Amino acid sequence: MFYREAGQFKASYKEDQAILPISQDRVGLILILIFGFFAIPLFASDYWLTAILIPFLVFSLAALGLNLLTGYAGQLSLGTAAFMAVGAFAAYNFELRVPQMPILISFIMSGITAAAVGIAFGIPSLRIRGFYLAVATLAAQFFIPWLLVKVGWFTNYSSSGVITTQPVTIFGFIFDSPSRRYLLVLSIVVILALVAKNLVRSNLGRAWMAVRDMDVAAEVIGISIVRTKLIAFGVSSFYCGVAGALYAYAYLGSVEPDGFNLDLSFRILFMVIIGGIGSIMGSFLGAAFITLLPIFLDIFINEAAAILGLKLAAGITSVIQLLVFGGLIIFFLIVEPLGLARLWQITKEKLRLWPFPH
Amino acid sequence: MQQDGPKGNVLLDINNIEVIYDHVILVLRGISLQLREGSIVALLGANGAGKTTTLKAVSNLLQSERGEVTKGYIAYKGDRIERLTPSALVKRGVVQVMEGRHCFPHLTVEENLLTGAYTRKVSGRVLKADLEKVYTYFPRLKDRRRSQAGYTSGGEQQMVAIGRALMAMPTMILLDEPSMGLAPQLVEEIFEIVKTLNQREKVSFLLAEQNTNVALGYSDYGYILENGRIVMDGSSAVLANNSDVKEFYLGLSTTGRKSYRDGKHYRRRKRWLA
Amino acid sequence: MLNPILQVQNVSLSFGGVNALKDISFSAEHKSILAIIGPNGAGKSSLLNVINGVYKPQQGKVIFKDKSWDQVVPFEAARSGIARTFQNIALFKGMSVLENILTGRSLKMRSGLLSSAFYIGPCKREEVAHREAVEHIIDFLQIQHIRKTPVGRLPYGLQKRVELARALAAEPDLLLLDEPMAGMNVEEKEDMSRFVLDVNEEYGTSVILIEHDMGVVMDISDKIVVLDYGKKIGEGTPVQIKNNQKVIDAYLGVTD
Amino acid sequence: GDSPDGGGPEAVDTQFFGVTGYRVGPYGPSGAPIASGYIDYLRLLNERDGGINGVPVSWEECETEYNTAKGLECYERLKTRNKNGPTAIHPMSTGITYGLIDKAPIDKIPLITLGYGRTDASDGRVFPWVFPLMTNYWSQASAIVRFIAQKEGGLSKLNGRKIVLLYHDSAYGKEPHGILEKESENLGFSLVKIPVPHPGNEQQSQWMRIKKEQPDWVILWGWGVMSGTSIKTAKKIGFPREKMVGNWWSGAEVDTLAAGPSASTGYYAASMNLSGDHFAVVKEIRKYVYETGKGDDESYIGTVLWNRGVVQAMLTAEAVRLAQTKYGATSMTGAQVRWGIENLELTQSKLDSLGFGDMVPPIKVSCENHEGPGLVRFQQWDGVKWVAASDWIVGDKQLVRTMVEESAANYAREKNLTPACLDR
Amino acid sequence: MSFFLEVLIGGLLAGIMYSLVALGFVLIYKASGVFNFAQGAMVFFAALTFVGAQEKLGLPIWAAFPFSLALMILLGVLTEKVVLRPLVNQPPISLFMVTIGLTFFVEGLAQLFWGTKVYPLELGIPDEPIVTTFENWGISLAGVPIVLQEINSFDLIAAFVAGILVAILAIFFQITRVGRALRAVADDHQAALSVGIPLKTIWAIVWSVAGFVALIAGLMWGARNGVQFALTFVALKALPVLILGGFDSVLGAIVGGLIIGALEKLAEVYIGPFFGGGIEIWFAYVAALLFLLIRPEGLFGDKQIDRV
Ligand SMILES: Nc1ncnc2c1ncn2[C@@H]1O[C@H](COP(=O)(O)OP(=O)(O)OP(=O)(O)O)[C@@H](O)[C@H]1O
Ligand SMILES: Nc1ncnc2c1ncn2[C@@H]1O[C@H](COP(=O)(O)OP(=O)(O)OP(=O)(O)O)[C@@H](O)[C@H]1O
Ligand SMILES: [Mg+2]
Ligand SMILES: [Mg+2]
Repeated sequence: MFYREAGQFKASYKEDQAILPISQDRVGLILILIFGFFAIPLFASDYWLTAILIPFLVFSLAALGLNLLTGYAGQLSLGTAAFMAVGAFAAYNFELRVPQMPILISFIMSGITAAAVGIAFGIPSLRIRGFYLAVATLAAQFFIPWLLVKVGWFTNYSSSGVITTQPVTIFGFIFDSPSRRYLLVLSIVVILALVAKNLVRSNLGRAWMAVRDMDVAAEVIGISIVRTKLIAFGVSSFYCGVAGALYAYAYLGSVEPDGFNLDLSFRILFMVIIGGIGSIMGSFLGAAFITLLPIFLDIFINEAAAILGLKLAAGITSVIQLLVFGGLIIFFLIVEPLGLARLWQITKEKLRLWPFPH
Repeated sequence: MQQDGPKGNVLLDINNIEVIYDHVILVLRGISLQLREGSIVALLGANGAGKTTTLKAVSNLLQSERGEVTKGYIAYKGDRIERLTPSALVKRGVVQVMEGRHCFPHLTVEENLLTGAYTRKVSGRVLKADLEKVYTYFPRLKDRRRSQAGYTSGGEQQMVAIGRALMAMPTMILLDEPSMGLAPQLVEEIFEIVKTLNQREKVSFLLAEQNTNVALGYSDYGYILENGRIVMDGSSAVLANNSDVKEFYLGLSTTGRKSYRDGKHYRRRKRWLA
Repeated sequence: MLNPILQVQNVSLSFGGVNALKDISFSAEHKSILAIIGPNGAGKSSLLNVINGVYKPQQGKVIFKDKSWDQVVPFEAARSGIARTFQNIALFKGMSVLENILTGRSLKMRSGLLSSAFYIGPCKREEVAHREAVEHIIDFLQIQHIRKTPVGRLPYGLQKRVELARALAAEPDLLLLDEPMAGMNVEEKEDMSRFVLDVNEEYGTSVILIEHDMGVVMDISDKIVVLDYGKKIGEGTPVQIKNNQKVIDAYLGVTD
Repeated sequence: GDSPDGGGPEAVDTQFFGVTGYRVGPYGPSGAPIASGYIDYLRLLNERDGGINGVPVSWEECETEYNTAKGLECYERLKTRNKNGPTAIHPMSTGITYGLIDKAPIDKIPLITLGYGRTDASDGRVFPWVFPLMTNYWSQASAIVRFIAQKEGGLSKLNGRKIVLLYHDSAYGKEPHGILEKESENLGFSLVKIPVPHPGNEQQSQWMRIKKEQPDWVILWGWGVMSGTSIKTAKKIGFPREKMVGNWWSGAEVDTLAAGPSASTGYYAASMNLSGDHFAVVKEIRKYVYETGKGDDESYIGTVLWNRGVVQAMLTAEAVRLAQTKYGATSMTGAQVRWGIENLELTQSKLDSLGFGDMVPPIKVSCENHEGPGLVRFQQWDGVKWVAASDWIVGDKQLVRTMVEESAANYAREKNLTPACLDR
Repeated sequence: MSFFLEVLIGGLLAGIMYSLVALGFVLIYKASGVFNFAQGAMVFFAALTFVGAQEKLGLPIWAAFPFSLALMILLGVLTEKVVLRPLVNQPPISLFMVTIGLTFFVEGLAQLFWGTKVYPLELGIPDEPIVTTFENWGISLAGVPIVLQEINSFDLIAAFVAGILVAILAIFFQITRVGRALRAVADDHQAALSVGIPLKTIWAIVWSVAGFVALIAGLMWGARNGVQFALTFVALKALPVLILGGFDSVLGAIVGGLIIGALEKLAEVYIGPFFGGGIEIWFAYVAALLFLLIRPEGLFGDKQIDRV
């Protein structure tokens, strides 16, 4: 009853093609943004900002990037972390080696560098498909960190291979406190999410989906497969690159090549799939789920054990956490193979009908 | 709903079923139909009327499409079957030929046919004989027996799908649009096969078909679906003479068959139910 | 007198041991409807695939709008004005009807990465303009009610119609239709025939169509090419074909 | 982790220890005994002494899975837990250490990194909040060379020898490169560096190369599954285990057991602490903690890594005790604990009274020297357990110190810091 | 020259160890079209159960094997019941993801049952070089007898086991009725259902067999690495083998293993030093990738069919 679009008429195609044609959604989004930009920095604790919200946003961005590639263009990639590494180390080196380099430009350049690398590693996708491609992208996942460790120049010859990021200053304003860094990340993520939404509703996005759903038909329609796939790799890697730079600059403060390992790639893939493949919002839902759940479980299991008076053997909490985490992934996929975003959509469809069953 | 012909017992009894996909999409809104042993029943109706869904509800392939029967029941030989797995149904002799040529692309034509006999535990010799029988129905398949089914032509795939079902030696076949994509000669042949099986081996058929003309020609009884409901049923001969059926499904007006060139630009959309 | 819009010259195609096409030649006139018929596995779909470059013939060439090619990729065929539908529906399953049809217009869209990214100026105008064009097609094919439905959920017949819409969206000079009316009842076939005829008459689009329903073929086509086992066994007007003994033997059987 | 035996942190004034560690995942086998040892010692303090100078000890464990991001989350979480914060953090991973180096001064939480982390943090003037106590990677590498020299019969005997460094191909594995190269120049042995790609569960080609090189010694700089596999593969191709020296992350029971107890017989490894359960403190832990059913896992007791965990806890606790002498016998803040660590001095008699005996060497920390003694001891696997195989060995202190200062100065320059001692 | 041969043979034998793991992947891919990410976790689970049963339950070694096998079968059956059944006919990516969830679950379960320690695993197969010369077999190169220390009894047994497994599985898939049904399932779940192939039973069987293969691989690898969590990493060694050989080819698993093993070792020994070594970590992947550019379905994999 509450979620009805009845009575909302579109007088022009322009309106109908707006990002959120339904007014309830629009209002909801605006509320969320207001909350994110104003309420959170005021009220959230440092713990929430640094340990939860900033990583959540950074991972959302990476998941968004992967979702463009995997969810929209249909190219399964397991190399996300490697492209993030490229972004992080590119930003570091731009800041280090180009005098007076504005940090925002460094971030953009890190994205562009990652895009270039992404396109190079995307070339095999012109011939290889599906799981074969997924495994082949592991070549990037292993090669890039190896290269970063091997070539000292990338880490400015740091003996441990760890780089410590330069302070983030924009127009003399230093982003040093958690809330400032949070706002910086939030702004970048919001802008890039908007861009992503625009891309996927444009001709390019449709070309991606066409290639994903049936590449022969797409080609027959006149879509250049080569161009479409490579742009997908480029754009996706751009997002991952910027996410990598933010991961280093706004989240951890120091990173090493080995930190961008296969585990990270997989975490981001989980986010995409749990959240909803081929959905912008899904990337955020997935990132929230995968970032928050382990923390929640960690705390919850301990508390629950304390309340029940159980004395859990040390380390058992982590094992239980692993079990529950795996179990929940399975559960959600069984309930809705298309992810949380789809679940949300179905809920909306039900709300629309509510209180009538059909 | 009683059938006219005095043929055999009720083999399949679908009683007032409702089908919902994805928990929200209501597709069948109370369908009841009956099929007597040894008869051929045709399901007719426009695109999206719910023919395929009805067949899948019987064969229980619905489950794998996130659809479910939420009301009513389906009985086969007197036993409820909504909860049985498709393979249990095949063992009981109910086989569906799916719409749209679902063959196994990486298996050869012959392997495809052999999978049809999966549930039968018979000797190689018997299988061989059965294969030969299918090949005599579809000589074209014999030529292509060694090629992967994915590379065969649309019509050939359709033959594979039908041939595969025959290999199960079923007692009831749910045939979904068998004529689709087949050359006219072959359509006749397929329906001849249906008839032969029906008469000689007492196989019953539930037939979803767009080619109303042929379907009514070969079936004993027909149901017409619109929008998930049955709007008309009757013996095939009666239906074939119904003026509405004639107009909407047979393309015949009172003046006889008209040319496709003379179709109206914007048709009058008469429907029994909105 | 214009040259034929399409000429197929001595095309031969084989897969391993299977000769799908043997030395096929024919031509299609401007603004005509040409039907290709023949038994299953005769090579009809393969022929369409050769025309728009999905298959590369071992021999022979295709001349389209006076441009000859023997090596063409589908992408270029589309650019030069060929659109088609497929025998086994090849819609983009993850998209809505509207998006599918819009995809058909991608050749006509120009906006680049950056303007799309910010959805500004030209991109926005372009999207709206193309949407308008697509809505015309939607009206024309009477599929307004399913505009926003994901195509995967549509029944077979409607999917075929959407596929036609997608092909039309490209505003092609030559439309290739592979069994557009399979799985439809008479009423729907009438509609579909009407659409094909209207496209042909109103936009002057040439049509090549594969169809097994002889009623439709005989009624709407200007010329018929008959294939059997990869060979052309007949060509001519419907009347000629109806009376061609070879064709009757191989395909039609006894006519009603 | 389990709630502190000394009552809830809010109820009584307690010294709260934030414990980060890793017990699951690929490195869990190494992390679990350390964390257990750490907590077992804290338990001992409560059970035996009622805390530190009467201030009960409490703690919370947070699982990092050896993952930097999770480690930071743990740090942030533990930071908020008690009015004084987590006393001192042992990040237990180099990656996490780096992530915390900039945060620790702001939050005023000391970091203690025994045998990992930033080697140049040994210069406390640049890194006032970081303590690579006992010894660091470079001291260790240099000591390994000296140990080999002992076995060969003197430093001069190294001339003309060939040593292979088989290392985990990561930043960690590259740590000893610089110093070993210098040592090879100084001492005249040839050094062949052979990397093992992560995770190192298959080393056929590396050992082929070793076989071809025919080295006199192999230094194993391994981590996780790599160490055991190295030993196993050495056996497989017939390289004598008596000519292999592991570093202290390849020298625990987990490594020799993974290779198989008999396959590892004869293998040497460095350590900053001895193994064994004959130390008085270990006996007390058995008595006060395990016999009352409060212990973690009896099978860890006396192992190399469990003992290391005990040592870590002891060092932290002693720093608190020392700080209390200056600031009063209540719970200490991070800054106060920092002072305690920086001025820590554990003489042999002090160690004896604590029940540690020669498990660790005497320690003296200062502002300039956050490392302490820089001593390394070598143990050999006898087929069942580790046994001491050398005295405490010191490497080329001069060389290490120069390198440390150089590197620290670089860091200070990069970060615009003026090296200085706090609290002076 | 002799060194080259040693490296080559060492590589081939190492490759067989990869094949053992790859086989598990192939099995499940062939039977459901799913890339089973949990295979590595299953290897870990199996090996850990084997040693855990001895350590914690005190079972003798001969009883530990059937015990572990029984547990693996149980795991397979439960996987089918709980995880796969509701996901029939879903896109491969969803199934792939669910196996990732399964990975966590199985890893957690293994550690919950048996703890997180490292256990040695001694199978009683000597793992030492068999010093032998080609000359003993009448082979020498240009008069120089070649010492082949690389041949190792353990490796030989591993090769033997792998050979037998491959032979049995290859015959099973190509010839038997069930094998054919499995391939049908991989092609089209729904069509397979429609012809009466009982997906439930089939999947339960296949996952059990995959569990068996995981047990064998786990024992072999566990004997080399010790039984510990890191066993899950062996999956990463198997993936290049898998794509080179073809996801759905049993034969490909073994041939791919041999090729990857040999290439990887030769590259590390002969090319590695020019790049500072350690190229093994990506070399196999890059080699497989380059090969895929020529044959996108791998050596023996089925071509993807897209006809329009
Ligand atoms: N998997 C599905 N999910 C959601 N809706 C579905 C699904 N399958 C079918 N439908 C819907 O169910 C309705 C009936 O479809 P069905 O395929 O049964 O029709 P049909 O009579 O067989 O049509 P056709 O003649 O085109 O094959 C259609 O409106 C269709 O959109
Ligand atoms: N890619 C291919 N590989 C191998 N054989 C092929 C391929 N494409 C078509 N063929 C074979 O070529 C022959 C002609 O196929 P085609 O699809 O052109 O037939 P068709 O005339 O369209 O038949 P239908 O009416 O059944 O669709 C068939 O025997 C088919 O098996
Ligand atoms: Mg249907
Ligand atoms: Mg065809």
